[in-house]
Amino acid sequence: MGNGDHSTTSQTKDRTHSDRQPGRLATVAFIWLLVTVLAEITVAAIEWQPFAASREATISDDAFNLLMVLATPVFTFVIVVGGYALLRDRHRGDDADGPPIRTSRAFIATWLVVTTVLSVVVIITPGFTGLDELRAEPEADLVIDVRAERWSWAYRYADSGVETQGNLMLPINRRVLFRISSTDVIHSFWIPAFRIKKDAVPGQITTTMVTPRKLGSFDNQEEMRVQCAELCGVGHARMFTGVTVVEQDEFDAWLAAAGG
Amino acid sequence: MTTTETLPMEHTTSRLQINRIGLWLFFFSETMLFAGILVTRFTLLGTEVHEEVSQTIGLIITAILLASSYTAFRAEHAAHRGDREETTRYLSMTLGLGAVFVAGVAFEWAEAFSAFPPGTEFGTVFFTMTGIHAFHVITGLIFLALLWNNSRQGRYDADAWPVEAGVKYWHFVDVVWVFFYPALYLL
Amino acid sequence: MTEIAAKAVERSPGVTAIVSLAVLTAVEFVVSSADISGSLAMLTVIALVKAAVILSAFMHLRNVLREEG
Amino acid sequence: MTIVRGVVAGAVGYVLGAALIMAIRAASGAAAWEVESVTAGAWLFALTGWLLGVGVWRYWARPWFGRPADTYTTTGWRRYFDFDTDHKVIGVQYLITFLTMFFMAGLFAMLMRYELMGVGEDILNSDQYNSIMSLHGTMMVFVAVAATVGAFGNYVLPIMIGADDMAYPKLNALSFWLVPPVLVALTASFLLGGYDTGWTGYAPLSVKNDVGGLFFNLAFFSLGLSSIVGALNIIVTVITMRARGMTWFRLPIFVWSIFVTAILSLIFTQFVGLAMLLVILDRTAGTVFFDPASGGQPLLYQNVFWFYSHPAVYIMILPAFGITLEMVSHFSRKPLFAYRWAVGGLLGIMGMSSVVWAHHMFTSGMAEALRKPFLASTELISIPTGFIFLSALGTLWLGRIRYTVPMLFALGVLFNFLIGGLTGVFLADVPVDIQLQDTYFVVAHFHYVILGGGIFALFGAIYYWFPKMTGRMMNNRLGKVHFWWMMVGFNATFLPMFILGLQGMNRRIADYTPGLESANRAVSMGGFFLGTSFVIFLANFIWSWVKGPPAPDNPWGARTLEWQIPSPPPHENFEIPPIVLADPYGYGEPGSVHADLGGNGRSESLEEGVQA
Repeated sequence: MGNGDHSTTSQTKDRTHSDRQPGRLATVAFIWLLVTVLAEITVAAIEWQPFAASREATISDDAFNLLMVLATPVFTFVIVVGGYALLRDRHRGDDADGPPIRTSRAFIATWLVVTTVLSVVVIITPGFTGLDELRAEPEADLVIDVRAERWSWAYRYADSGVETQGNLMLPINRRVLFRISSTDVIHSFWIPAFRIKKDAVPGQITTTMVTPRKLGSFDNQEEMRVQCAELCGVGHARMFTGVTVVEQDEFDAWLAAAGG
Repeated sequence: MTTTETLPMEHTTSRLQINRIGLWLFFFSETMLFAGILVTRFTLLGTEVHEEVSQTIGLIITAILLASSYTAFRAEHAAHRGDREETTRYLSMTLGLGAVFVAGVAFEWAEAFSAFPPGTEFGTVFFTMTGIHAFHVITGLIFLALLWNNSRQGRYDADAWPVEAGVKYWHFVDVVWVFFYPALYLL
Repeated sequence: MTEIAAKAVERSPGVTAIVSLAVLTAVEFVVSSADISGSLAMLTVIALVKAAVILSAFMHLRNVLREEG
Repeated sequence: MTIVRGVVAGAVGYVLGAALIMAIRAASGAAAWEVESVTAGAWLFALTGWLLGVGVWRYWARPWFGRPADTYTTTGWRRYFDFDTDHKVIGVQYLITFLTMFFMAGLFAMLMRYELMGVGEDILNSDQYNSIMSLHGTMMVFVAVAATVGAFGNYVLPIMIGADDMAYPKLNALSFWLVPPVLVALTASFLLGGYDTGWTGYAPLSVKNDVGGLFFNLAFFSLGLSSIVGALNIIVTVITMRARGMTWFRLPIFVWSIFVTAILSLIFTQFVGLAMLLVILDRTAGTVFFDPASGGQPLLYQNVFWFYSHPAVYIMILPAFGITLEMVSHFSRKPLFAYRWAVGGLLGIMGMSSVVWAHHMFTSGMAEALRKPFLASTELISIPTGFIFLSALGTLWLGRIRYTVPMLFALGVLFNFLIGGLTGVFLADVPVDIQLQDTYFVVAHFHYVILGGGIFALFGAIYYWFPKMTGRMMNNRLGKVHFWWMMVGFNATFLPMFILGLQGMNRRIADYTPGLESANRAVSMGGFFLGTSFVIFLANFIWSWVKGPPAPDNPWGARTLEWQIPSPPPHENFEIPPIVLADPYGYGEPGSVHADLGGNGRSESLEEGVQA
């Protein structure tokens, strides 16, 4: 394999290769379509997310599922095109080099257009649209002050002044505003079943809103928990409490019993 | 490597130019550090300046540092001309002015400790900015002292690059102060 | 050209630079103590000009692109 | 001997520094002894002392004081333990040092996976787990940042551009000798009880923890110094030391990738240095940058830190792109497809890397209005990244692909990074990121990028350049076994982690809710499988270095300059400065020659042709 030592054989080979190009392209396109359809069906059949119990969870899960639909053809494209070349174009004993193809205007142009369009699409939806949806409905029915401390959560229902620790009680279908603060280091207020997360930063009050849509509690759904999601020291892993979503009247009764 | 004579590598770029490019890239990198410090300062303090910061000392040490840049400039030119005596003289002037600057900062620190200690918002920014800058000034002074001593003994008669590098570093520290001075005292 | 004349030629850009730096610093000081609106923008511009003076006159920024000098 | 001198001088510096700080403290009326401020000050002096002792004084600084520098006489294996200025020696020093760090951090990972096999605390308590996890993260980040650039950026890059050494050989040695103190600081931190902040060291937690945390800050700071010095050297080398005729668009893509990486490193490493410095000041000097009670801002740390640490991800992955494309071209025996687009991709990533950092902070409480711009910029950076795949696919297409071990690793990088990159698109989407931030989905994502991309490429590079560095071949069959074992183990470990993250397992925890146990057990099994693959590598690496069959000059038939000279290369690399005539990817092009090395007398016309 000396430098530049290439005979005409490789050139004739190039020609045969180029002649076969349309056929190859059609084959690859067909395989790609087939694989993509199969993959999309598989992706659609799998339930990716755990228990979803809030309006916000639907927005987040829809965004995830849409991105899965969009990412699948990209993934299969690279795998099929690369895989096809890896199988068909492997070295077969002769010392010839491949055809000196340095560029292809059509391929590069298509690539540029497709990747740019895909990026912009992803930015607009689910990106911007999802964010707008999350920020819609800014009116809260219930305000709860959350205080994070190493390593526990404390809640204060702002209207009634009820303070609790441990389990977080919420009424179903009411818009809840959390005002989150921390007394020591950074924590993060995360409820997996609700798909909401906001850091508790000392010296600052952060907010996040949620509308619970399903009844449930930590006893039957592990995702119904307030979990600290930002490393805060030794007790970080165990810094979680349950979340219980109940009907409004049941919530009122609980609040009254708790001293509201 | 037995029979053929080894030729030195040819480069299209001279050693002097390679050194200069490297030095400027170093300044570029350091600029990022000081830019980061300035951004930190504005993030924490907004556009406020503490009232008790001494305008007089600020103006005096700024003037001294600027003046030292002029003497450093003269030293570099003398070195390029091969004028050992003048190089040494201007280097010693720069050293003196630099030392006065450091003394001024030290004096100011002593005052500032009671007015706004590091445990306060402004003190945090003030001591950090002047401290990091003073650290650079002191390293600059160490370089200048070495240059002065070597220049005195005629080691730079043939090659003025070390003087040029040391003086450029000194100018760079001055440029930093050009931005730090208004950020700390004026606004 | 005599040596003294050569020194004068060499000195003059340095003198111009240090004088303009002094003037600009004085302007800065006046601007800040006069307490006028827009002083932040003015101080920024002045600082940039001062930096440019040092970079070009004292540090010979252009020489990094040239072979000799 | 050198190391002994360095240690002694370092110790002297430490004592001097400690004495100085204590004197200053006493003079200002405080108690003389306070462990953190004394340690931090002493560290600076110890670092200086170590560098002077290890060779800076003897070979470099003596002329500043009017004395002649020592002449360098070390020969043989001792050179690797001395302040050697040969870029090839330094490359090997980097490689071995960071491989050692990699295996240490890998053992920590095994411990973590053992602990996570079941619910509850089994062998590690939360405190120990946090320390092990933090050290694993920190060391692996250091390896990913510095190993490839340090080892191959030093060993191969100067030869590839036709130079006899780096632009500043002594500075190059200095940048390597800044690394051992990093290891010392990390070890000290481990012995002093570790730290519990992860590699990100978020304030205010990092201000409040024990003295081990201080050593983490000092280690990161020292590595930053080393990175900046090394990056500066690489940039100047590529700008000024290229052989005649080596124009910018004839540079091998690997050189481009290291060059762009070095620029990122030169610009952004200052910010992590600043972040560490501010934490150190808060710990030792009583400043209040991150203490909200006195007007500080905790989020400031995250902004400064991620302003470096997101570009740092590109510092880790760009060399991997370079290595991958290099191998894809040489082993497909085809010109690198869309070379200029690939270079454009590298430059595009560089240009955009400074405007995406806040996507690490979507849930941090930063201003809501910033979410959209950072979402958009982060999704857009996928476009230049895509050029790398464009180039790789175009090169493979119709090639004559040879499945050598380095080629397998390059293909592994493409597969793994495809998954890592696509999941990055998910994480850039704010509604999805709110849920997945700080979960195992993120852990899986960055392991696909850094381990699946960066470290796979590092191993590919080792297999590829081992014959050049040692003059011996590595065992091919063992190499293939290692690749497949590592590839299967890697995917078996980290694919299930995506699921774990989706199911709601947050990162950096020693214990979790019972529903996550089965998936965690699967991940651990995969992890142990992945871990054992490195035993094969180590055996092959060591055995081949000692007893491997001698390597020919150009075992891969590649066209870049380093393969046109003997294995291992002579001290000055080239007998005569080469003249470069075309880019190194002219496979299949009749009469194409990359460079004239002048062996049989160079013709006059060639000399003139270069001018054009």
